[in-house]
Amino acid sequence: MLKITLDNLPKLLAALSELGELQVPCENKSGKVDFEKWNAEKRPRFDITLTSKSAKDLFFPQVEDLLAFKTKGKNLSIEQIMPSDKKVILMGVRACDIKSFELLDKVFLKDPVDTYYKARRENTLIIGMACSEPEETCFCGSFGIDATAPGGDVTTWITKDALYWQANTEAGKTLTEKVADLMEEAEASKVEEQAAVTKAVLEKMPLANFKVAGKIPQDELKTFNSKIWEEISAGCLSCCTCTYVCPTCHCYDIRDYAVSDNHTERYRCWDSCLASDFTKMAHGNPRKTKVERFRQRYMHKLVYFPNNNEGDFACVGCGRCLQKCPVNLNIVKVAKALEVSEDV
Amino acid sequence: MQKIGVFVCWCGSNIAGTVDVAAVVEAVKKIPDVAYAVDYKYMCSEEGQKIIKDAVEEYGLDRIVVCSCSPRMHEATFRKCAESIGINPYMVEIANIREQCSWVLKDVKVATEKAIQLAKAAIAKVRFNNPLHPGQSQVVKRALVIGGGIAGIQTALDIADAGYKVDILEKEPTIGGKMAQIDKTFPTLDCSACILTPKMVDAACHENITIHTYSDLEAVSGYVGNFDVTIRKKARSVKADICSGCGICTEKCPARKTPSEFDEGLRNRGAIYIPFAQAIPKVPVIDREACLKFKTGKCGVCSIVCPNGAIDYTQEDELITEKYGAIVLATGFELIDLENYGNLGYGRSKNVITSMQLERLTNAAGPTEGHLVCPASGKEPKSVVIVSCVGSRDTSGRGKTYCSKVCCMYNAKHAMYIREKYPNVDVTVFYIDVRTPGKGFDEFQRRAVEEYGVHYVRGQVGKIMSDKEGNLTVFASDLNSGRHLMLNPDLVVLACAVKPAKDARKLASMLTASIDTNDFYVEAHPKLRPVESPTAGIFLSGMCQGPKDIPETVSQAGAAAAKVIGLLAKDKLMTNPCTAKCNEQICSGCLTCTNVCPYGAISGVEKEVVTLNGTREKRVVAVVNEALCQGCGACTVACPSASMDLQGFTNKQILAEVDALC
Amino acid sequence: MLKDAAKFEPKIVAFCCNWCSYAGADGAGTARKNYPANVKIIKVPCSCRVNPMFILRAFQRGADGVILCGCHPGDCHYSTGNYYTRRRMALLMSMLNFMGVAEDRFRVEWVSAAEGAKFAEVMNDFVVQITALGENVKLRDLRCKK
Amino acid sequence: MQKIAELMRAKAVELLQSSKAERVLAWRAGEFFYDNAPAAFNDVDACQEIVYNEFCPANLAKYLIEATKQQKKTVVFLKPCDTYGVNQLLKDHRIKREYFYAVGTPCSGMLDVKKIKELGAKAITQITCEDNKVIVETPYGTKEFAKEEVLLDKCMMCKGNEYKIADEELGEKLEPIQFVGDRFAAVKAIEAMSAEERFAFWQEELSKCIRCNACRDICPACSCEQCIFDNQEAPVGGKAAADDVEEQLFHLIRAYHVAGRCVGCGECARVCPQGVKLGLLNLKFIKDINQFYGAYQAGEDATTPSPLVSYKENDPEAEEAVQRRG
Repeated sequence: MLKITLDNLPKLLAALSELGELQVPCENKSGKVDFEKWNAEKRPRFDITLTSKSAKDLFFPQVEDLLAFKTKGKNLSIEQIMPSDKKVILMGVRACDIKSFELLDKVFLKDPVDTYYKARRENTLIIGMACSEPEETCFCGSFGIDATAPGGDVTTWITKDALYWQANTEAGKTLTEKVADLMEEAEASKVEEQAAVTKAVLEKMPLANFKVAGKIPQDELKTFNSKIWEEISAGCLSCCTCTYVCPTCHCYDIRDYAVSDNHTERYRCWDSCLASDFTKMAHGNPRKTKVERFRQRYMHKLVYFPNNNEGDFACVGCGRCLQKCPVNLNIVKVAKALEVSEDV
Repeated sequence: MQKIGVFVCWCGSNIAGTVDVAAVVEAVKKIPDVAYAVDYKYMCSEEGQKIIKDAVEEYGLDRIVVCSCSPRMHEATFRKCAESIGINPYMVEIANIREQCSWVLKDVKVATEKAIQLAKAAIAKVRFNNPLHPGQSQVVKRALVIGGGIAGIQTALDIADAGYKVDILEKEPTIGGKMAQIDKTFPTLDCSACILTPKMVDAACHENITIHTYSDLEAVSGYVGNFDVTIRKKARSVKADICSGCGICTEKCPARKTPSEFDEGLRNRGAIYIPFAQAIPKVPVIDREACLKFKTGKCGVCSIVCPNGAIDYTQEDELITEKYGAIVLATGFELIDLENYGNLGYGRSKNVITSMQLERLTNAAGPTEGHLVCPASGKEPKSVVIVSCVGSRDTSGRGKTYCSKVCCMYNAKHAMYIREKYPNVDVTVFYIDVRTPGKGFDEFQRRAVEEYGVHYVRGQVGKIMSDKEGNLTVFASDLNSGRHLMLNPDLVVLACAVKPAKDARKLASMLTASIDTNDFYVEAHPKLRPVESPTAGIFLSGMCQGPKDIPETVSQAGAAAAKVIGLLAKDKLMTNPCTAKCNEQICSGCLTCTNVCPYGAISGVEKEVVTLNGTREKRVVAVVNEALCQGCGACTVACPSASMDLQGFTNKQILAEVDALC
Repeated sequence: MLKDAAKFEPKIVAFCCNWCSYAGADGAGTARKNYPANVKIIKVPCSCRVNPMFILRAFQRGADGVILCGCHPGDCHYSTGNYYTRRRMALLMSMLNFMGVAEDRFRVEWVSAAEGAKFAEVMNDFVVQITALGENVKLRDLRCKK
Repeated sequence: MQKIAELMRAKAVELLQSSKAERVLAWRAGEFFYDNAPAAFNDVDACQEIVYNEFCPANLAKYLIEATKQQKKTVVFLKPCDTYGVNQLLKDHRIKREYFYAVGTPCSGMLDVKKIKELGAKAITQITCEDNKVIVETPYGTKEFAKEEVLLDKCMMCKGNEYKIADEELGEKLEPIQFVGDRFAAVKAIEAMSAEERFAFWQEELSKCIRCNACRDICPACSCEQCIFDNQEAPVGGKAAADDVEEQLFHLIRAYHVAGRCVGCGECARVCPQGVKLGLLNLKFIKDINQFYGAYQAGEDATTPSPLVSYKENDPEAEEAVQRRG
């Protein structure tokens, strides 16, 4: 394990940014912290547990051009628009978000492979960061995630005075070699100490005992027909906030944009199963009502996804939806309702 | 796949002189969906139209773009042409490459480029055109004439003679208007009343004419062929059906402090009065603001003296509603206020009068029984000064910039009949120009100078002063000699400018008729449609459209009548199909649109609609009455959900044009 | 790919109401009152048909200036249309200003059917103004420049 | 506030039992003290779950659209500021008066958990409010804030304690938040910037937008059957901000669409997950409308037409109006 004092951290960041595009949580002008390309003027905010948006944006951006078709006379040409092949170093990712990459991989890297996602994913090196000050909305533990051991190509811990660094993968080791000069050897004891404190805090959190696995009936039809949906969805506004801040939601729509008479671009953009025009086809929308759409989102996260992915729920307990829902509806409420509901 | 034909017109050299029409044709041929493009010398000609028709047959065109002059010119022509070959007329778009291109640009390259762009925009729009079908509406065979002066009377008589019902609406207690006040008319000097009153009687007796005097227009809705009008018949306080018109009440009325409107304030009238002897109807009216009974509760003399018991103090305004197919505006004129012309002494000296007051002073039925006297002294004047263009042709901002047109002639008339009756009275006319175009007009004015010895001085009157004794001093300049003049006439007559009636603006907004900056009603076309308002079904007669003399007024009145007759002769009218249309599937029924519709054409109707989810639901949605909608599009922008769209100018069509031009 | 300022030819869209301003434009043509080819007219029945979104779309698609012409207030063929237009556009213009975009690139003018000369004058003036402002980049969808 | 919650439960039960209504719209407790959610209560038993405290900012008015569609007479608890939204929905004919029974619910200002967190309270386990003190418990210790520090922004622009529509009022009115200062101060600050600064400000703000549409979906003036942004036929962009311009246009059009109908409740800004200062756009329109066309408060009543569907003959011209702004 290596360490670097926080005073010298900018030097490490500078060195890393030489090796690739360094993305770290930064505060923008209006006070939101999100992953941004680092430069010497930007102050990283590793003290913030959760970025406003999840880290999935790096691999699955809100909007992404796919291809362009151009006509010249009667000839049509199609060009694929691939993401740039620049190396990205994504630093300061929490355990929950790192777990989300694993879940997204199951979607995008399965056959048929999403080449755009794959390109971005392969070009990115992940430096995880352990949590030390969890929020009351955190419930990654419910999914067996250890907030103090996030993984990634490299894992880091931040204490009062230093950043601790541990390479996990080959790529992580290669990276470490290039910046090791800036750091010194360190004992793991400080890190272990911190982890114990963090775990103790997590235990005091309201959601410490909230569990999903084994609690929610995985019988698709039964859960689907549960009586809870009508009532619990009543408050939902059908906005897409939860979807867009969720690190595991991955639906998108594909649209065309006419740049000019003979030039059209095809792009994809985030979409949400809560939107009334989601998967709308010529005959209309397959899920006509808010209840059906609301049910779809949670059935997918809590039932369909685990049933198709070795029991992995499509939730990592980051708590963003708990923080952001305009009307305080969230996956915890739904899961709890399903659990207590007698008819499932 | 659409098949668009593009037809580029040369308009002789009008377009082809500046636009390379062949290049336009070549450029549009490359655009997808353009199946055929050609240019021709005169597309609007029979031969040109044949080219279009042949191309439609040969290439199976379903949409037509004509690059030519303004659609205001020939859109109708090309629509008809399309219709004749079985294409819906609304599948035609015009690219205006003459007025907007060849006529405003000089460089051929630049003009050609712009022409191509305009053609592209028209092609982009026509792709989204849909066949539209005009609806039909019934025509109510009744006309309303607003204003009962000579213009209104003549219009009504002509319409009535053609066999159609016509109502005259007059705000004063009698019809007759300004012409009834005039003594004699130029250039023949025949008695105004002698030629007017028979017409008034004709109108009153005509079986097809109904006269509503002392009445106002309360509300108008509807559209050409189908106007719904509410008329407020103000309370006369006299039962018209019982009153014999004997006039005893008007003589006995003790409240005599109100200046007579008809006599231009030169004498007072009673609170109950008949404006003049030949008034129609000859039924008095109580001016409630002047009447002691109404003001104090005490009096009631008229009621006592009335032999028929016709006085009714409790009478109330009556609202009557009627349907009309056409409305004629004949609201006439009034004289401008002279408050901005304090330098001319009007209002300060009684001996400074307006021309209309002079008409009353010389009229045998007037306050002086036709004796010309100075109002202040009651004595015959020894010299009179007439000042032209008071408030006319005035660019200083005090008056009107236009020429009132009738003053030069009536000044000559006034001067002439003063000199005729009182040869010893000296008459001087100050003028800027003497304008006498008209049959026999110039001869008339020359007679004033040559036979009657009227002094015409080209020059302006700067100031008119009045001393304690009421003696007037006129300060003027003689432009021909360059001298300053100082005259001491006994009487000064101001030929003041005319202006449209006070309520012209209010009426215009009620009727959605256009008015110009001077409040004169605007005609649909200054040359080709001079008696029609741009608003269908509204026609113009007389001074309300612009200054004119009696012969012109009468001929315009006849012309307006002819147009009305033409309209009423139709059983049905085709309505404009470019109306608003509501997509009921997404209409939320907020009815914001109803607030901005000037025609009340939109209403909320509860009906079963198919929702976006394909389910059925009963809810209120906006429904457009196509017969009422005039297609302005105000609702389309007010609509928050874009469920309201305007046919012929849909969001898609306009945006296609935007995209094509950007 | 900013063009040379001297050669910059702005794209200008003019929305003209059918009854007054379009006729005014015809009047300019009839009287041979020249105005630059940059101005392209879109005919609408009334200025009140112009949705603020049309104006934004024009800017988005690359217009450097947008001008909306209607009958003088009080003279609207539909009697009240341009009164609504005036409010709508005042708020739009103010908001464009507030967002730091395009206020000067958008103008509302009342041109009557009789004012052919004024139409040409207004357009000449507007072209000068927009040319001086240069290319619209703030509200232009950058993809349109590809 | 606890007392009010009791009154609410009792009132809900009373109204359901007297068959004056079929269901009740109120708030239900969440996982934490601060995450109460709007909820429908269909029977007397369920009504016992009704909660009310300083964390019930959501306006229940918009749920009345559904009640109207279902023709179910619904009891709705409305804070004074919520009543403006109800009037606006009535004006827009989206709800019908016969389908709801409005109970005025006193409010002394709602608190912002985001502000509490921004002030350094992490891992909140309990929040208690005493008079003007807000006490926050965390594993790291107890924190105390003054109420003014942690009030929701929208409550800083409190419109007072009058109910603009109510069938009855619950208990005594509470003292409204006395807001001193100018509600347009932030708008004016932007107006005072140079055009370039304004542009930069909005670029920065709007680039944060993720187009979740929460601002639209919470808005009592946004109640269309189908929003233009969801309408492929409408002249606006699609669901995603495909680039900066579309973000600008989305926010401009959203604010424009509610101009004259926006009651100024501030919910759009409150619910933005990205903290975009989009409420300033709405406030700008309100300020302009007041200045150009005379003071107007949407939702004050259910009948006065909006300034954008009315006019005066002597309204200022667009250019004139913009210049007059300063």
